[in-house]
Amino acid sequence: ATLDDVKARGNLNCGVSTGLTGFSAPDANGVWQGFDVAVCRAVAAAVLGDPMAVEFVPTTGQTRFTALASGEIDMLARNTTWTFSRDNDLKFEFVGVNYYDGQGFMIPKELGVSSAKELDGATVCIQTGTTTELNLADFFRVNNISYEPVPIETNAEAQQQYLAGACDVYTTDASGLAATRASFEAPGDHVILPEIISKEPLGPLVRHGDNEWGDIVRWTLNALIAAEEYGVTSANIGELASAPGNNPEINRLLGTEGELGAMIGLEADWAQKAIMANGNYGEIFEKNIGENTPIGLSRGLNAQWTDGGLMYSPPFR
Amino acid sequence: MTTMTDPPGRGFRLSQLIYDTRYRSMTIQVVAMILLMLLFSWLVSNTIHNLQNLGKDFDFGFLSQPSGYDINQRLIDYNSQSTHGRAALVGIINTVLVAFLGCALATILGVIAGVLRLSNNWLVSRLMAVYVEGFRNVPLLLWIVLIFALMTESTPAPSAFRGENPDSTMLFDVFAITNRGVYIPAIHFGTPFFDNGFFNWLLVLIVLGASIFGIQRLRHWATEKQEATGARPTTWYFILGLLVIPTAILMVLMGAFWDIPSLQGFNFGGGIHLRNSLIALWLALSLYTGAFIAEIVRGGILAVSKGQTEAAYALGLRPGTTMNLVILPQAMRVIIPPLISQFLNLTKNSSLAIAVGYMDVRSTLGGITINQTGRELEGMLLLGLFYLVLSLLISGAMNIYNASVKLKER
Amino acid sequence: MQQQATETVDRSQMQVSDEVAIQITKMNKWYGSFHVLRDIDLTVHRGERIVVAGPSGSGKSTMIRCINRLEEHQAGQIIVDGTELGSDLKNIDKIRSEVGMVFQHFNLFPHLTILENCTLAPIWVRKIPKKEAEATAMHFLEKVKIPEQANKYPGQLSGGQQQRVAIARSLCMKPRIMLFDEPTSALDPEMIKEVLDTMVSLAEEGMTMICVTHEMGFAQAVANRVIFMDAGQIVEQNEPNAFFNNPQHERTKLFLSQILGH
Amino acid sequence: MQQQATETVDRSQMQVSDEVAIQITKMNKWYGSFHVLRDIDLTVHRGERIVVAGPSGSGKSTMIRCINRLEEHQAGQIIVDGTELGSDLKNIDKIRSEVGMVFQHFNLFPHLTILENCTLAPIWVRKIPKKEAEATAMHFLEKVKIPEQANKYPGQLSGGQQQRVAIARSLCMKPRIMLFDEPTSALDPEMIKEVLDTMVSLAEEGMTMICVTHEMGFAQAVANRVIFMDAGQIVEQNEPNAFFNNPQHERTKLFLSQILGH
Amino acid sequence: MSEVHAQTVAYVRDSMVEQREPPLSQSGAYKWIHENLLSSWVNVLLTIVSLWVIWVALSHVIPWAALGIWSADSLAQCREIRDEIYGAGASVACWAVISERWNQLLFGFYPPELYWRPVLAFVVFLAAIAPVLFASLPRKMLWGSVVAPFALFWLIWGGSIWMPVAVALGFVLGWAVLRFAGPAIGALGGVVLAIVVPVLYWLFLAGPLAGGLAAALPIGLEPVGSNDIGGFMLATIIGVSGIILSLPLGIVLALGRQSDLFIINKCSVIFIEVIRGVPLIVWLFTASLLLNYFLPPGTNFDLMLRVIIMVTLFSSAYIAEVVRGGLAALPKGQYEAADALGLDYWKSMRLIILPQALKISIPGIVNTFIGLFKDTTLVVFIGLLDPIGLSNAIRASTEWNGIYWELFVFIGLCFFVFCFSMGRYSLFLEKKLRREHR
Ligand SMILES: Nc1ncnc2c1ncn2[C@@H]1O[C@H](COP(=O)(O)OP(=O)(O)OP(=O)(O)O)[C@@H](O)[C@H]1O
Ligand SMILES: Nc1ncnc2c1ncn2[C@@H]1O[C@H](COP(=O)(O)OP(=O)(O)OP(=O)(O)O)[C@@H](O)[C@H]1O
Ligand SMILES: [Mg+2]
Ligand SMILES: [Mg+2]
Repeated sequence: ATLDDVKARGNLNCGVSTGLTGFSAPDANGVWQGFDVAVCRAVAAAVLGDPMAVEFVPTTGQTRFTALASGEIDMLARNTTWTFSRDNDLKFEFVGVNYYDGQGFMIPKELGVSSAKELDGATVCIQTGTTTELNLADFFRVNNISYEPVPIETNAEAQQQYLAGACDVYTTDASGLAATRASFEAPGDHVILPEIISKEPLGPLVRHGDNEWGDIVRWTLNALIAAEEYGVTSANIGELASAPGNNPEINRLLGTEGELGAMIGLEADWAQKAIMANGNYGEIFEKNIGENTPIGLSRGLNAQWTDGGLMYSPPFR
Repeated sequence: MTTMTDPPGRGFRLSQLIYDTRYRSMTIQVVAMILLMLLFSWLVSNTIHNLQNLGKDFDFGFLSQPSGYDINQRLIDYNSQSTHGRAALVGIINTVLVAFLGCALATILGVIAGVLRLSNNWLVSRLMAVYVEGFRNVPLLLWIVLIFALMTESTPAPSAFRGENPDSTMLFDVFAITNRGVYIPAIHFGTPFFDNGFFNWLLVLIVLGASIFGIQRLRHWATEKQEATGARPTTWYFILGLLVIPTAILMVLMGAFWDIPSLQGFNFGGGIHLRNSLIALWLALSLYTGAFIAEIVRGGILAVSKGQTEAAYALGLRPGTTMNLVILPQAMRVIIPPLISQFLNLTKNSSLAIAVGYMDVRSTLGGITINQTGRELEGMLLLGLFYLVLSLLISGAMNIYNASVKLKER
Repeated sequence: MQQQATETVDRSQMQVSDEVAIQITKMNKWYGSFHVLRDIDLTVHRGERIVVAGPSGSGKSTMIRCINRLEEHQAGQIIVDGTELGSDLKNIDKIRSEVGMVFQHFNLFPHLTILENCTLAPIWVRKIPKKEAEATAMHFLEKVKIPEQANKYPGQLSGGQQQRVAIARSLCMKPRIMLFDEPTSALDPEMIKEVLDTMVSLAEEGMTMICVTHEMGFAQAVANRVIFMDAGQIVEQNEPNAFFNNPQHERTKLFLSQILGH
Repeated sequence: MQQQATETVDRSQMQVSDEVAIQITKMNKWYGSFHVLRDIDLTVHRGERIVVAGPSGSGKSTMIRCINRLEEHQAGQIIVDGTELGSDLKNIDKIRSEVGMVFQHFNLFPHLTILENCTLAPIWVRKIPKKEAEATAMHFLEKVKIPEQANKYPGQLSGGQQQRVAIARSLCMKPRIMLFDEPTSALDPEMIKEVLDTMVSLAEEGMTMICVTHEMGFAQAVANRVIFMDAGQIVEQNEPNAFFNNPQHERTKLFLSQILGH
Repeated sequence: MSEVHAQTVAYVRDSMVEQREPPLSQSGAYKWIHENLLSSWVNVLLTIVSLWVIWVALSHVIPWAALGIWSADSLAQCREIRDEIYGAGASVACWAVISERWNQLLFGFYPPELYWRPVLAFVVFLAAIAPVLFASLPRKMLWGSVVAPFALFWLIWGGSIWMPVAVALGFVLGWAVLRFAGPAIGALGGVVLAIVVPVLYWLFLAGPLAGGLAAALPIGLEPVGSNDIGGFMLATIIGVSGIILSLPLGIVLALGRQSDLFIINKCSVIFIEVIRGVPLIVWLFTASLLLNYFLPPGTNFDLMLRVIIMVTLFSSAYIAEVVRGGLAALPKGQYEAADALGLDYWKSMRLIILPQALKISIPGIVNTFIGLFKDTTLVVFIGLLDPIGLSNAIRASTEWNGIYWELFVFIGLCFFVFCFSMGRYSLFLEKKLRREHR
């Protein structure tokens, strides 16, 4: 089973994107950083007790599924949209959603476009190898307007093409648009159109058939989300863990009460370690892509359900 | 003839399988064959097993399912509701197109650079050396990306053509060079003979072909005249007339009119759009391969010994005539075989189209289709087969040519 | 050496006119800073047959290559048939089509048949109709005794045959002067004779010839002047008998003793 | 021709035994459909020195190459030293290591020193210890008078020296029969003598030799039989004096007149 | 008309003309310029055009590159500094990305404190390849070349020293079988046995042996995973191991293609043509997407290893053609002489033919290597972080998001320097070989 393999190996093989601003990228020291990376670290911390015991395997849009199917990686935490066919036809198991995204459009302000419906005849830069091009084709077909797709392999090229005016519009997931815009010299000259033409729930996935492992990854993600909900942060977790409080849910989450850890074959303090790795979901968000980072994404749909968002962890009991 | 080298009477011995030249080769081949078969069956059984484990099958049915994605550059009808098979076909045509254009331009560039590199102008020959070495020693992928970016950076966006006093204007009012590609006028027919546009163009092609045939006859006649009288009659205006007039008449009859590109909405509309991805890939492939061809051409010309030039000069032939009649025909024999293998390389390298988003067969069948359907095995197999067939066709042509120009020796 | 071949030459038939065919005055040439030809003075009259001899590297080839501008001279004057060789392209073309040249390594065009080799220049330079050019070519091929090879390619011929084709090719341009640069030195002994025979018959017809060669038998039999070069200059010249039997200059003596003692 | 070299040979020393070294019966060979060797019959006794002559293309080389199976014959029998040459690899190996061969173009191994050239086969085929092989090699190199070159590479030697090394290399395998295929025809005249001398001394020691050569002086002095081939068959054979002075067959006469008149 | 000797002026030179300097117009800068730049109007035109081209290129690139900013933490900071110094919007390079990330471009994520290992490995590699490339070095050094691959492997990936030693032992075993058992059972049998025994050893014995030794005597370096290897180091490793590993296979294929055994010949031809007929990128996708299908269920190894296997197969087809050229260039006499001395096929190949053929092939092999080295950039499409892949990853970091040309220029320059010098070397070698053959 995957869990045993990971334990025997002593590290987690986690597939990430070869580079997506805010989600996964190596820093100057070669340490991978980002929103997706944090999920991997949390799982590693939960399973092995060491958030650094992760071997990051960069994957492209083309190679990611094969890498997972062949067992080269234990889990894939790469902006991958959860779709019916990927779940069933490709035989994977999405364990949850760590970011609710949607495909949007970015366009220079000076073109004076305020709605995607006005894009008739526009040249659209898209990143290939994802669901993006399918959504785009559907959107324009349904609205019966024409467009000229310019497929681009990497974000860097797309950015360069867009800035040079080789395409009028750049479309990719809204988070990517925000990240791209943040890197412009004059971000204010570009607007992201209000239309979000697709649902892109991004989440980690594992192979079909190894449900124990799937559960571990699923509940690690849930633990991060729940921790935010309960106000467990990396700052107060030590305190909360050493002295069990009066919130039984927190106690169960942190392993001070109940046997949840044993049920998924981990130590009792697995969630505690997972949260300590990078903080809770909110902290991870703020640190990597939140409003105080250059990328500056607002929580939006990714806020806790209590705040009107969609982040909702099933109960720990 | 009978083999009598073995003494009769002694029967077959097992050791002969190894020590007798007649059986030995059989033994080795049979063993090799068996090993090979074993290897193959091992691979195949592994594949079957693995497919089973993954719950997949081996099925080309996906080719007839709708693809769901759009392709910007297509020479045949296609939309996102067409099948994956059709998408593959669009890709194949695009691959062939860029390979063909690339081979043509690379040859031209290579010949020019190769000849100029031998120029006695120091500056020019140095410059060509820089070109050749620069392109040969940097990965093609980098060049493709760089040229693509350079083209977008150095040409104006369509928006620059807009407004009262636009930053850019169209070349001769008919060509628009933008960072999305080059827009050139197209010809449309107002009173076409056939409803299907294809047949109209076919008709034009036929007439054009007939004109070219006429020109061939004319030139043949001129050659005969030259052989008879020594002087070659001036024929270029006949040739020009023959080339232009019949086609022009046909076009007028069909009510041909220019469709000149003009700014419409976000983009230029009308005319023919040569996309930047095509141009960049085309240029990069041509420049890169051209650098190799330049070396081949240079080598070919150098291989024709200096004595040949001198002999031609001594006979009073002018340098131009010498080049055409003496040097090039000989250099050709040296140049063509490696040239063809460069064509092969270019064709294979066109699979890097992915870097600029040119939708060749690697990007459609081998890219998006595989990605959307998860049919890696089938897709890669088809892709490999396509390239293999293309390569074999090209190298087959090379062998025929080689055989036909072989120098007669004693 | 092939003296037997040339013994039959009837020298009295070979006439020399007063007309000057080539006039070289104070010609100098450098390769870089190396002074290859130094103050060459030479007058060749129409009908003269001149043999140039000299040690290797003495500049013999360079000198005759200057005469049809395969090499450029840097100082002095070369007048061929009344036309001065300068940088004027027209003059160069004119002279080249009047001066035939035969090389050591034949330099036939391997991609053309023998006949095409011979008709190429007449057709393209002299603008002669093909039929006519072919007739001329066949005439000269017969003269060099290989008409039957006309449709073969050079690669299919022996060295001697190739050299004879090279001579025929030059003759097809109806040159008034022929230059030979060691025409026999790349040939096997049996083949030398056939080429020399051809050259002798040319001489008998009164062709003006300058011939760089080491075939002293040929020189004695055919030449009416032998020029000896060394270190880029003409050291001695004389009519053959005097030259061979009574050399004056030290270097000539040394050279002859080596060549003949061989 | 190098007759002076071979005049000193003392023919009485060269003994011919009754033992048969090579027995060729009705041997035939085709290249494709071209019949190169036709019904060759030849018996060579131990100690015999046979010279094979004949016009170019007559199949001389092919015949001796058949003897150590560099070419395969298609019909007939070749028995060398009692072993029949067939498709049995062991026999082929056995015969090859007993028959030495010297080629026209030496075919020394340019990447090995002279000594290594000589020790290679003894070490790898005969499995002789390296020391011993080197001693033998030096012995034979001394015999061919170039021991001082042992550590040079073939490229550094003259043609004659190279050919002598090639002979020494063959001898190091202690062959009982030596085949020579025009060993001197790629050499300059000065070098021919030194190689012939080596061969003569070999002959004096009683080596069985078959030698394709045009050196008639050598044939006259050393051979005890001359075989004349034409068009793939043995046309005439005789002892040298009779062969040269009194050829019987028309072709032989023609051939000898060409060769000797040369 | 006059008689033969009428004009013959007998002439003897009394004083020899001394060597003179050429006239001024014929030497020096004037002549050089005249001849090389202005000899005809076409030439003048060409000169002007060339000067214009050079001017256009340099006037854009030089200021951009030379004024570039070398120290900054991020693109934004770079832009601030630029605005300060040159005013807003000036076009200057931001080389800071190189000065901050050059080590990643060269070594990938290899731990910086261990950089000495790849560097040392590179030096060892140069030392090992030197005796192969430069014939003047003592032949004894070739033994070093034989051992080097194992040392290189150990240096780069680290881990226990006993693993490479155990693997190397397999080769020794094969050699020993060939040497000692070969004579007893015949050449062919020897060869077969020399292949079978080591393979069995590697399959069943090598692992436990290495494990045992490691337990008994733990010597080792800190292991570094393939995932940490990237940048030019990755390109070099793939290129070098591709070429070196493909040599044996390439030689076998070349021999196969020369063989007159029908099946073997045809198999080699088919293999070579199929490999060469399909683009490398397709093979790389095969390595990354399909190789797992072909191997027994559950086998799973490193993508880098898979790529090396694929690249090895790929380059073996090209090497085979190069070696075939070398084999064909050998005069037939060498084969015949070896036969005549009684050497069997394998011995004559090993001792006579291959040493010479390979020597002739070295320039071709070097050229193949250059091509392969350039082609390693394609691994970016399957997610390996080669220099180009790393440049994408660097751009994905928030600091450097948006930077473009500088990374490409740096990578291009590195490739150029490397490939150009290799190319010069192979040219030098070709010339030398041609000289030696004259
Ligand atoms: N292209 C060249 N560049 C420099 N030096 C040259 C060139 N061609 C010839 N030389 C030198 O000029 C000198 C004269 O050469 P030339 O070929 O005229 O001699 P030659 O008398 O014809 O000798 P040979 O009998 O060997 O043909 C020689 O020293 C030669 O090395
Ligand atoms: N490999 C081959 N394939 C076809 N024909 C061949 C081959 N080798 C030789 N021949 C032909 O076989 C005939 C005999 O050749 P061989 O070399 O034995 O002649 P030779 O008597 O040794 O001539 P030479 O004196 O020129 O060496 C010749 O006609 C030759 O063209
Ligand atoms: Mg000369
Ligand atoms: Mg022969």
